[in-house]
Amino acid sequence: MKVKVLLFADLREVAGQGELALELPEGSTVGGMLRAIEGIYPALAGRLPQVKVAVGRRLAGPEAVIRPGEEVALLPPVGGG
Amino acid sequence: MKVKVLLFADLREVAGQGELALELPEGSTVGGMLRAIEGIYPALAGRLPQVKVAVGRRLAGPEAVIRPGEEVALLPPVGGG
Amino acid sequence: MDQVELTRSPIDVGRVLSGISDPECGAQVLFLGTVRGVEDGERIEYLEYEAYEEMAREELFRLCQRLRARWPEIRKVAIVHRLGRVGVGEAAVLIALSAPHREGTFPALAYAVKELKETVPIWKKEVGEKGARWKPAK
Amino acid sequence: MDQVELTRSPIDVGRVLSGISDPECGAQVLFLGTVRGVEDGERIEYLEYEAYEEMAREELFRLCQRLRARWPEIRKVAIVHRLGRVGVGEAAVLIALSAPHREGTFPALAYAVKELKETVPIWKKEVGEKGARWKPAK
Repeated sequence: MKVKVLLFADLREVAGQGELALELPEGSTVGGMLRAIEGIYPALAGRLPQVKVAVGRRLAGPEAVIRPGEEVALLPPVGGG
Repeated sequence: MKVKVLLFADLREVAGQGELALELPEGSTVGGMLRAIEGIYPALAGRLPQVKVAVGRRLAGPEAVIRPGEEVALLPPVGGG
Repeated sequence: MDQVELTRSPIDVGRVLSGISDPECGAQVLFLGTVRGVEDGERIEYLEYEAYEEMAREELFRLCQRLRARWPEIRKVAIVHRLGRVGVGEAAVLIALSAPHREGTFPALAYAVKELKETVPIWKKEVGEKGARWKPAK
Repeated sequence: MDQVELTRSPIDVGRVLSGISDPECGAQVLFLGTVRGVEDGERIEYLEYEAYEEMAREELFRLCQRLRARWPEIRKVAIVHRLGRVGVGEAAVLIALSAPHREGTFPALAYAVKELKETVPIWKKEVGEKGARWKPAK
């Protein structure tokens, strides 16, 4: 399945783009997606341990399954205010 | 000595005036002044136990001595804000 | 820098906030006390504030000193209190302070409001549909 | 009633305060976070805020719900956050709330600011004389 992954802040700058277009097996988890990104985008790898993942605009743990069409985002440590 | 005593809020309304002009012996204390007021202005007497006294714009206890010319005020329970 | 004001005019919040701004301060907190339209089920018409003005100003400056003694990081403090008649919905008191960082500003603000109500010679007469009464701090 | 806003325009404090006023509320508290001109000795030029806007709005509304669950006496909440470039001295965030009485409003405000900084997907790039860096919440 195709998964669109939104990038923000330093991740966006490091990747040089605001989103990644991934092709993942159906039933992939958040953890599986992160391992895939690590392989495909080595520039992002070092930052992934600090990143939280939102699926459908909600934080999701590594075991969470990504359903087709869901909006996925990588969130570096936030700092509003 | 002559002592001018400022009144506020309900004390002012009950007394029908914003200040009392007292004649007190030199060396009078705050406590002595309150007893004098109790005698001269019976309408105020019931309220005096809740009143604080300021001498020279500072709170003063019953033993404090009032010096000639000092500004004295009776402060009912405050309620700003 | 402490700004203390007793006024018979409406409180201009924007002006007070500008007054406490400081290039080294990232945190401003503000308390605005307004007149409620109903108290214990009674419709209120207005409040009437009276002060022992000279002493009230001095007590407000002393309150600022106590604030700074407990929270030395505070840079600017402004306290404005209305006198005379204040209508429902209008602001009767404003306390604002600024500091480089926010830690400490919230308890400092809570302390300032409590101390103002309990120690400053200002009195409030509540005028409602059932009559008028002087209301001490709870 | 919760008002949540992400905006590229300067924050109008007066308008927000009007929005949280309520005839039953005697207490309004407000936090204004402004951009400091110096950080760790470095002169700052501006901050640049970026958000995952749709999620940030949803998180801000969830933050309002948590506030109301802990402090049910809160009547109105307003949270406004700037996006894009914000200059030194300008307000980057405003949080304001109203309640009938002041008790609870100070810790509620402190909680809201902390939660906003830690849970809402907004990022801040600090641009100073030594360069630019993304700054997570401390």
